[in-house]
Amino acid sequence: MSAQSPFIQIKAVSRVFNGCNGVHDLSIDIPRGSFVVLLGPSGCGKSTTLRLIAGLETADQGTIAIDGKDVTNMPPSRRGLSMVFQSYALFPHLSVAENIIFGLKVRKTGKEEIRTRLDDALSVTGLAGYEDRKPAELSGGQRQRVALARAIVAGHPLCLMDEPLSNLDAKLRHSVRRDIRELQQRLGITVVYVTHDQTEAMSMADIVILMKDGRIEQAGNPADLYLKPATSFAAGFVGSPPMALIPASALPGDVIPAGLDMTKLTFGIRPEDLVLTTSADQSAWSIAATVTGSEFLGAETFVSVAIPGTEGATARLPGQVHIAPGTKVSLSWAGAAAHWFDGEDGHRLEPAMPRQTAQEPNTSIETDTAIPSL
Amino acid sequence: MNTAFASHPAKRTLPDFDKILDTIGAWALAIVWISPLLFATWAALQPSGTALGLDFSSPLTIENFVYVWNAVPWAGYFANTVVLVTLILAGQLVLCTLAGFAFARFEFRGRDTIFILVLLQLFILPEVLIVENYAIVSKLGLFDTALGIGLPYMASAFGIFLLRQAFKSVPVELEEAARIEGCSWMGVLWKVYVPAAKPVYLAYALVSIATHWNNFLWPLIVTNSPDTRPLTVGLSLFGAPETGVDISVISAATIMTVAPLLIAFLIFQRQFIQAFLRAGIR
Amino acid sequence: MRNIVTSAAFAAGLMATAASPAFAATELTMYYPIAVGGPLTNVIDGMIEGFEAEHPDVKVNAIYAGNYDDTRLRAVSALKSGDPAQLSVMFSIDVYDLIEQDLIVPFDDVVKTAEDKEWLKGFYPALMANGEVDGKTWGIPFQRSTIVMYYNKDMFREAGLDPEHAPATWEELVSAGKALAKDGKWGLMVPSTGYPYWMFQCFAIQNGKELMSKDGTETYFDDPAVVEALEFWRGLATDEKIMPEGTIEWGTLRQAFVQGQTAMMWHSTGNLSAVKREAKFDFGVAMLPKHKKPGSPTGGGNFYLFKNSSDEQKAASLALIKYMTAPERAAEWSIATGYVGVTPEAYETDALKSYAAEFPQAVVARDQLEVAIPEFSTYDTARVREGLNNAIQAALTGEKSPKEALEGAQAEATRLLRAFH
Amino acid sequence: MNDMARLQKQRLALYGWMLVAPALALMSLFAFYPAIATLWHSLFTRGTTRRPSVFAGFDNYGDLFADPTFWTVAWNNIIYAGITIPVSIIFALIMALWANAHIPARSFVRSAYFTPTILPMIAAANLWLFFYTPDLGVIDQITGFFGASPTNWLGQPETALASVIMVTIWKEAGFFMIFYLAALQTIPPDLREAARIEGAGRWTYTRRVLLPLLMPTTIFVFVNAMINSVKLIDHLFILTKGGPNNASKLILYWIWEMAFSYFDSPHAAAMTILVLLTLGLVAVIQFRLVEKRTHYR
Repeated sequence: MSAQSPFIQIKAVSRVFNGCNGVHDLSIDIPRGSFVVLLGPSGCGKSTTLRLIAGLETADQGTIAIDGKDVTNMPPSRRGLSMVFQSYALFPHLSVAENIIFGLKVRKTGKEEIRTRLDDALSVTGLAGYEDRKPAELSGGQRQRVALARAIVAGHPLCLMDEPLSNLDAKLRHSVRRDIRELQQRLGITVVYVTHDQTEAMSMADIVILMKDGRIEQAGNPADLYLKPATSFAAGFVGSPPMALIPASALPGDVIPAGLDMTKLTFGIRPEDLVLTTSADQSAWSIAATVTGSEFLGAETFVSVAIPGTEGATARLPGQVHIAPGTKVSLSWAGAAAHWFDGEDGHRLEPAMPRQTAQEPNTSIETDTAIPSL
Repeated sequence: MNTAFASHPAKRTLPDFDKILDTIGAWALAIVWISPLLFATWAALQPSGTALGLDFSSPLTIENFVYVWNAVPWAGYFANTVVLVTLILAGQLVLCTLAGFAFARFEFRGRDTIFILVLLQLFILPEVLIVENYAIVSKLGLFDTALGIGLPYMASAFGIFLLRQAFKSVPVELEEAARIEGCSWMGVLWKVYVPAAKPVYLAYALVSIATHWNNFLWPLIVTNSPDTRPLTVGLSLFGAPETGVDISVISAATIMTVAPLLIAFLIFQRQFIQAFLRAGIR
Repeated sequence: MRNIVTSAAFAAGLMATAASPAFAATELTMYYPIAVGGPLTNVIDGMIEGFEAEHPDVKVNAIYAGNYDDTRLRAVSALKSGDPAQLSVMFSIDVYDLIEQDLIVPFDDVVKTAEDKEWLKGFYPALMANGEVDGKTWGIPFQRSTIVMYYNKDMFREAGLDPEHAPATWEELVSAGKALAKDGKWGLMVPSTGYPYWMFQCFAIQNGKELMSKDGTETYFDDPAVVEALEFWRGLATDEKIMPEGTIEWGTLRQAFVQGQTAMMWHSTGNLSAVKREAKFDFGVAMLPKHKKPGSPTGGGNFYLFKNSSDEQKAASLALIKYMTAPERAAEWSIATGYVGVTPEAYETDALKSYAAEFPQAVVARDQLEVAIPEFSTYDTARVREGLNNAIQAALTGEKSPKEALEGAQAEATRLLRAFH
Repeated sequence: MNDMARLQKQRLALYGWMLVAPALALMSLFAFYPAIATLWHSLFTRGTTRRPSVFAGFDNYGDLFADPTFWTVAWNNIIYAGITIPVSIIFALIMALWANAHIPARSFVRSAYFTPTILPMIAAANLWLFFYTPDLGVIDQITGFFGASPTNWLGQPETALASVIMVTIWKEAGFFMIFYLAALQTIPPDLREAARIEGAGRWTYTRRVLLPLLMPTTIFVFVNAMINSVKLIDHLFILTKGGPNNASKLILYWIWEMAFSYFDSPHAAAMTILVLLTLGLVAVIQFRLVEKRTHYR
């Protein structure tokens, strides 16, 4: 197998259910050993894509190949993969051990081998000692690990995960995220992972495939998605708080790069790239805004502002910042930080020459003294 | 499988043999199961004395229906049956709700013992206690009344059991929320538990109606007058095995008896089944 | 409804104990079964209306109570819970049990006038036989039948037999049966579920032996003539092949006959009206064939008077029974059902005369009464009967030999009846 | 404080009793009291005009055990239960799986399965009586079409009980199907998919996952079916009257005969008590089992 040939190759696959929630003409290549996250809002087709790979759905059109083998019409059991369900899909009447070795028993694996593999899986997932419990007697995190153990016990090179963390609390989610990533790397398996949580995607993935309405919006490594969102949708979906998207019509004309049609243009700016100043000194490079609230998170403060004619924006400021709601501020940014999107189809526009800003704005708000509390 | 399976479009590459087999099997069994009724319908439309010939060329007739209709005051019997079934159901719903609620949500001494007693009642066959029950109904002065027919069936162990299970599966948080809002116990029952168990009620109602619509012997024994007797008594007039039965007439009478129920079931079939499905009776 | 009934009855009782001379309005509750398929409640209701018109001081609640078994259950339930019921139509053969259970009173206690005594003598003696125990009359015949042979004249013609001459002896029966049994059709069917003992009585009496003593305390199941009778019955299927093997279903036999599956059937006269309505061919009705002698048992329901009713009620009940067995009603009932008119006078009515003229089959049962015997009935009758039924069925289905089966039934009957000698 | 809590508890107990009371009263009136009365009656001889009823202790029970019919009837009922219960449960399960599958005209299929349930038993028996008619009946016409010779279904000891069993199964399976259908809906589709991924075929999934998960339903249905196997005798009155030669006689029919045909209520009462004891015992065991098996939910 050559290094270039993808481990999973989805070619022009479509699957439509009564006109909704399907996928359309989807093509994805997934390299061996990678951790791929299918990301998107609910109904975007990410789960369908996963189920198509699993064989729980059959494609209407197109082909799917795993490890060079056309599996388009193969039942799930012959595709050599395992799966972790959102609900974990543990068999409530079986013990932890029985759940884990369910598939091995179905495939009539030898007793000895089952024992060894079970012990492995138990120790890898830290479940040793829980073998005889029923799922109902486990905590959510433990159940999640049983599902994980069941997925890895067979030693399949591919593991599909459908929002496996969504039923865990925030703290646990964070640690399990790391565990899964570690496990994947240790076992050298390929993971296709579905989530709607962009933090999960960004923190775990080698490749993020962002989907919308059954189509791929953008695929790439997390940094690409963050730094160069291909569409305004990707820009808004990835990153928290999300990138502010402001119709160019609300901007002072000077900031519009040459060659772009300001009547159908969207301007995007990440919260950390926004600069707030309290002075009334509106320049040609800044926008007037009103503070509507602020959230203090310890290391940083999110300040949300209202901009007339837009949905508003959030600025990420370091440290603790007090700004009373209602305070008039002006917003500015470094020219290179600006993202530009087509106002109609949302795709990214790269201005040939970003217009030169007059000067790098002074970081005029740096400490909590800069703006007097009102 | 989920709904995805229901609606797959034309371009499936492989025929689904399982599904074809399922369909054939399901249909074959359905036809076998319904065929006695289909045959009865056919027999009812045949002149007496030829029905068993299965001669499909013979002309159909409604004479049996006319004969049966004129022989018995069906309208009155129908009304009696509706009253009876409604009364029994109403009684069952009230009594079983209260008792089921108590068993599901109250702690009291002797509860488990009583519950076992209730389950035991499932096994006490009213059919053999007819003489005793007759005496009781008679002593209560309820002889020849709809209440007299219905009373022995109202404390239904089956109903209590079903509702207890249903109430037990209602999250306690709902009840607590209602009580914080100031609901009394009855208010909690009425506003939280009863709505939550609605599918169970529907399912139970279907079973109860079907059972009591078709009950014969007990109503016959504890009634005297055409003012109280149900449809099945009318039916029994045509099925007198002492001299033999006319298949066409008995079929017509049978269809006449079950038709209202059958039509209701066919119309509300989806709702009924859905009710059962949502009831999640286990 | 019931409260009115009760209070009225109560009032009547009060007045009776107060020795009121006035003949107060009397309430009667009567149960009756419908034993023949069809809506005959209308006929009964009509009779009751006629009676009430003639006796305005009596109010009758005539209650349809299902089949014979349901009616017995109904009556027993009512009487045991102290509910008032004054009379009922029940199986004629329940008489010993009803006496044993102390539920009924003999008519001799109620019949006071010479005219009434004369009335008692007006019935066909064969029909009275079942109701007479220990020299008293406990039951008055109402819906009574004998067993007759129905035959399909068309099939007789096809087989080259004389359609006007039904087999009159066992030998003729067998030879006719052989001529008729072909093309998947049978020559003869004698039902053997429901009332096997009843049909068996035919064979036994024709072979010269009754099954029980007149006082209902002895049975003769193991008599050689009786065993021979059962062997003959079984032989119709196994040796002569004119009848299907195994038991033959009582309830569906009529349908089999009217659809031409069998050329002859033995069945109750109570079926006559139904056969007449359903048969699409020319059929005849004949007396059963004889062997050593002719004969058939009677069957059906009698009127009984319950205990625990006032003298007025008993008198009113008697009046009602007299009304319902009067020639006109007996004729009407006979025409409606096929049952035998219970008195000779019934056959003198215009209605029955003209009916018999156009439908001569209707008088066959009556003619057969000459040679009829009482239906099988003993003390503990249902149990004894059940033993006999099982023996007959065991023999017919080949589980046991007729001799073995009947000996077993006899032993059981002897054991059960020992207490009543 | 402590008093308040106790008071509260007592009040709840009182409420509980009040809620149960109406149902309990009716049950006592129409089930428990008659059952106890029956027990009492079973200890006396049959009273007739010649011999008044006297206390007999357990003689009536002894008579029953000595009666060969008792053993025939008990054995018949065991066969009847032993066949109707598992077969109707299996049919019900198959029906439920099909009625739950996505097949064309599913509504029709569901209705067809369920319809026999709403027919009066008496009417159903009358119809079946004609199906069983030798030669002429629908069953013989169909088997005759395939060259089989006519069978006297109800008229021979070998087939009579089986024929009765058929009717019961036909009547019951659709009813039990409903419960399975409801239970199937509560099983998350995930489980089936997980099993598929693990390579479990239809049969393995059914056997290793579905059946264990449906166990509580099966127990519930089983109890019902068991009660019915004693209770459902209406059709006997029409179909065979227990014949030929007791070949299809069931316990309750026999009790009925004793009580209302033989006028022998003491023996009927004794038999009733035996049935109640047996059923009650099984009920208690079953109930324990149900509680245990449903723990994981």
